[in-house]
Amino acid sequence: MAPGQRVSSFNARRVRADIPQLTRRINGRPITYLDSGASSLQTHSVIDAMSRYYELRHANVHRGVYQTANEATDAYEGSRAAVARFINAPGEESEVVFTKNTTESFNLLAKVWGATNLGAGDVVLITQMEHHANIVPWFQLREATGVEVRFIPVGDDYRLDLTNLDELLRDVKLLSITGMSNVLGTKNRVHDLAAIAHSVGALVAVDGAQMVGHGPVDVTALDIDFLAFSGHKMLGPTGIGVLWTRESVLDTMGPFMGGGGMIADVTLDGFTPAKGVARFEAGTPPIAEAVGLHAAVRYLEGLGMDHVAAHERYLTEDALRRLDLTFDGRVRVIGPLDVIDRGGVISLDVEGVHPHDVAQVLDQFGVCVRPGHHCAKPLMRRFNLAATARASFGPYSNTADTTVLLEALEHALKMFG
Amino acid sequence: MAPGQRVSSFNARRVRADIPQLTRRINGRPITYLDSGASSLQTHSVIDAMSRYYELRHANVHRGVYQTANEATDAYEGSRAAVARFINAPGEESEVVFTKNTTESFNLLAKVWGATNLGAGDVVLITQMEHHANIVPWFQLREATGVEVRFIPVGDDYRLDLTNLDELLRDVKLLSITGMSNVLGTKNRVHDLAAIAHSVGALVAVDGAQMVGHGPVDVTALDIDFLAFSGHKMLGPTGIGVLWTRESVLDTMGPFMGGGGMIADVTLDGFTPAKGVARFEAGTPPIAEAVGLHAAVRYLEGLGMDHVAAHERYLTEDALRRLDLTFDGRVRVIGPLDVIDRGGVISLDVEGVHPHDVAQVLDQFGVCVRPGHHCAKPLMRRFNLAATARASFGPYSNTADTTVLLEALEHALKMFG
Amino acid sequence: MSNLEDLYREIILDHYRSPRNRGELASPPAHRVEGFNPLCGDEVTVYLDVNDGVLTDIKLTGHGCSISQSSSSLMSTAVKGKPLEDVRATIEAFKELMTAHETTTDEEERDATNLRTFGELAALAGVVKFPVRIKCATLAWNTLQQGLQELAS
Amino acid sequence: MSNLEDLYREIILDHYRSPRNRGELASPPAHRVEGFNPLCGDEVTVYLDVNDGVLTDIKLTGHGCSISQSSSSLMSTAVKGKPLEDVRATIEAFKELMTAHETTTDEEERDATNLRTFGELAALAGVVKFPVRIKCATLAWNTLQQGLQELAS
Ligand SMILES: Cc1ncc(COP(=O)(O)O)c(C=O)c1O
Ligand SMILES: Cc1ncc(COP(=O)(O)O)c(C=O)c1O
Repeated sequence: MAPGQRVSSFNARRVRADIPQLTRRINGRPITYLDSGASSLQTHSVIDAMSRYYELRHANVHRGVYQTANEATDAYEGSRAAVARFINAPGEESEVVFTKNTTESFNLLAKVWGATNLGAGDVVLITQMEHHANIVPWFQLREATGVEVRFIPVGDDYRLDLTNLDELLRDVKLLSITGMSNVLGTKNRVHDLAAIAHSVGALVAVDGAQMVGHGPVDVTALDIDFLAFSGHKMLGPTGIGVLWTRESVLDTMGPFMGGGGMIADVTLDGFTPAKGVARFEAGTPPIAEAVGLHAAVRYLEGLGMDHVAAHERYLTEDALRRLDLTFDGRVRVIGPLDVIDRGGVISLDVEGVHPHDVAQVLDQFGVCVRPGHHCAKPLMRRFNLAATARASFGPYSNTADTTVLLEALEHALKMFG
Repeated sequence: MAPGQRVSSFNARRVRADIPQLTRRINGRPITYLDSGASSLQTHSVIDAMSRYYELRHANVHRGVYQTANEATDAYEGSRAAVARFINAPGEESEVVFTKNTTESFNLLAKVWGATNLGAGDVVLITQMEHHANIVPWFQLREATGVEVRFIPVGDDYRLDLTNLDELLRDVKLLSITGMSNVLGTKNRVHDLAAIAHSVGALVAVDGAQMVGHGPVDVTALDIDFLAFSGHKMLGPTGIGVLWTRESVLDTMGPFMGGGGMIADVTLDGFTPAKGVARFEAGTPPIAEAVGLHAAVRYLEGLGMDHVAAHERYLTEDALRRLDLTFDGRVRVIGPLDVIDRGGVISLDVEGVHPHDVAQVLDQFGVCVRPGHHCAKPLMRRFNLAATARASFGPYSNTADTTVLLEALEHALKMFG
Repeated sequence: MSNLEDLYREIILDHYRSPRNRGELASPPAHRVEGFNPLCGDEVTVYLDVNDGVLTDIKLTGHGCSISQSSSSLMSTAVKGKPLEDVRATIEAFKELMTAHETTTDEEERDATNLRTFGELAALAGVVKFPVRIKCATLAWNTLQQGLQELAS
Repeated sequence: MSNLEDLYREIILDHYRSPRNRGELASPPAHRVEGFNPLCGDEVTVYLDVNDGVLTDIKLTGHGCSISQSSSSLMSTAVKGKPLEDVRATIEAFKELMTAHETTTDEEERDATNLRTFGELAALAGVVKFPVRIKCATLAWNTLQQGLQELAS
């Protein structure tokens, strides 16, 4: 293929032009945004969809009769349907609950499904590479019900150590694992693990925060039971998240928060919860946020999720190779070094330079990376690290981002060397 | 004063020009938005603040070192400080918890403060005019802990019937009342009731959803302990709400949802919650929404909340008078007929026309009113109503809105007469 | 106001003001079934007398908007005295009418077709243009359908 | 890169690379106090020997970024051997330095003043321009302050 020839409908340069923040300059340099793992940037189409919503058709949803109330309701429910299609939910929109973020999705799962279905003697099996969002709610449930929280260990190869899986699975009622580690970049084999968990009668929940928006996610093909993710990590807005659940499971779940919209009836004596997803959406929902999320889904579908995945895989492979070539071990990658079952999150340990200092020096080059424990303290302890400096890619990232990253890292090494 | 002379910095025409949705036409007529009780419209400044945030400085908050992460954090925390000033929180920003809406605020109150402090033998005293957001969480708490939920009745004058208040207050640990009914427009005497509740050792929570944004609200002067309200009812965006609590109370409260941001530490064995408001804000918070809410607060402060209150009082008085003059009893107001302790929410019972049909006919005139039970079913039952058609004002409303409302109501009466 | 008159046709207003077959039947022997729309609070109770595969009598009570009330009234006149098979077919056809999204562009032609198939019931065809009101129009029909299912099992 | 050099002055990097007074003191008799920054994971442990109102010895362990580590090292050299009154005054002055938001516009003049007051410690003055790093710079100081309070009570 001739250089510059387009291989697919995916054109990184065009994607960059769709992201207003990428025109920003930081400390005299163009921004090099490498913090998509924490939150992605938004496209013009996402931002404009929300503005137009507020400018033209904002109204509270449900029960309205007038035109803008209908339009707002259609927009909100239309987003739910689009999200359902995007993840190929078998029961379509009746399986998509809007929350405020991945964290709320896991709390809903633990505090409603967990509180009803799990008790002393039951086990929730998670992994040592989970984000706090998929740890703390289970610890809270343990306090309330005595359920056991068990961890699948992580090996020195930065992957799940499945040696004792059979034993670990004893009494497990729920396997709850991340699709991809937000520290290591490790992707877990969700489909295979789900099949094993199902074979012992456990349900399977997946933390999709780092999956959805970075590649195709098909809950039917994965054959899982719950999927949690956030709008703001997939080009969408803050303030909205998703909990997808099989309709057959959802129908057995009691209410979560109490209030308007989630009831069928309220008297002085008690209340009857509503049917369907409404039962979990008390109060005025994130309407404009759903509109923004719909625009993000539409944009990602336009790119093609296969193309996004291929693009990020290419960037990751390129970055891992150049980090190795350039620094010859002085910059250590905390995560797998190959791109099999690995995504575009690259945690760095820079010789002699604390991650905070790395991030500070990089900021001077306009490079945005995140230092810290990345809300995965058990994993950090596992590798004896207080923090890493993490660079992570989105659909709009390119190899020039990596070039600036390398230049800035060299400066950091020189400065502290 | 000469006609057209400005009495204050408040100029209704100028406010209207700041609201893009008011330029919209519905069914060939300019929109007549009378559903601010359900959700308010947004100003250009609010919409633009969020767009600019996404275009220029979106990043995840906290723990970031690079410039946009700092800017996003400053924007988020700056909003918290602005909200604290707006309601005159004695402990400033350390008392303002961002939630997703009023409903979540009440759930936090019930499921955290309530679950720790209330048990069998204790009483939560609410009123018969509460929104489901201030009823259902207490019913849920009753199921969990056996607390008693007691109602202050509503009299035929559409006001709280305080005849037996002393008796009702027996064993009360929390008085939780709405500042203003979203159905009747009745404003409760929060300060006086709070003083009485405090005198028997109870804390006081106030549903500010219909107060904040319609007039001055000063939690220090009111001498209350909790205040809940929503951004989307005060010119702000969807997806954000507030729970204000006294610092001395907040410090005694355990965590709510578990996840990132709300912890001090997490190990394989357990977690230590963070200190301060962070403890209640698990996961990525509504950042852009906080930016929008800040812009709304700034806008309202620019108008002057005294002026907003006076303006809405004037509109309400005018509407009540003209409804009476025009329809001579064929359109009944479900709520107080005077404007003492009464806000700009007017529920209508139109002779021979069901509220849904009222709303449908009004839609043809571009008039947006809400039919239904308004998430206050116990109150509706009290007055033997399945639904009302509710018109409600915001700072941008004017007497011309009422004129169109009357014209459309006449048409409805004729059509069904 | 052409839209509005599409919804509130004269026949609908007439059935709303003077509902047919309003009232109760002693149950038993009649079968009684309740329908409820939690979103808007509309309620309908249907009483059915079925003998030898024929819906010999039907009565309705309830409250709600003009669309839900006139639709129950229109329904009662359409199904009363009919063999159950016909009743079921009418229910299906009506629900179809309530989901048909503008397939024919020629409104007059469609109106004529509807009138042939549905008689007075065709007056409700305008409801499809007001999607939020469809659940009002179908409430009584779903309730009747449920009643027939209960009787069959 | 002027900004960055404002933060990472040569003295800071030097104290980061070769921290002074690093290590432990037997406790007791020394007083031991721990400081922790939950946001970034920086940790510091301060050991204090106080005799007759004088901070006769101080040692530190811990880990964290260059700012928190060099600040502890610089602190130790500034307070070691000083009467507690002077130590407390230095703590106050340093915390003041860390909150002073550009009052003097003349940077050179300010730098000169700082140098007179703070000696080597003045190297940390640049941190105020990086608000998120202030908590790194003050961690050891807050820990020392807490230790002195514990000793006093
Ligand atoms: C008095 C009152 N309380 C609570 C609420 C609930 O607010 P939200 O839906 O934003 O949670 C509303 C709004 O519907 C209200 O009017
Ligand atoms: C793997 C993973 N899970 C959960 C979360 C939590 O997402 P949110 O903060 O949107 O709730 C994140 C993001 O920080 C994540 O990376």
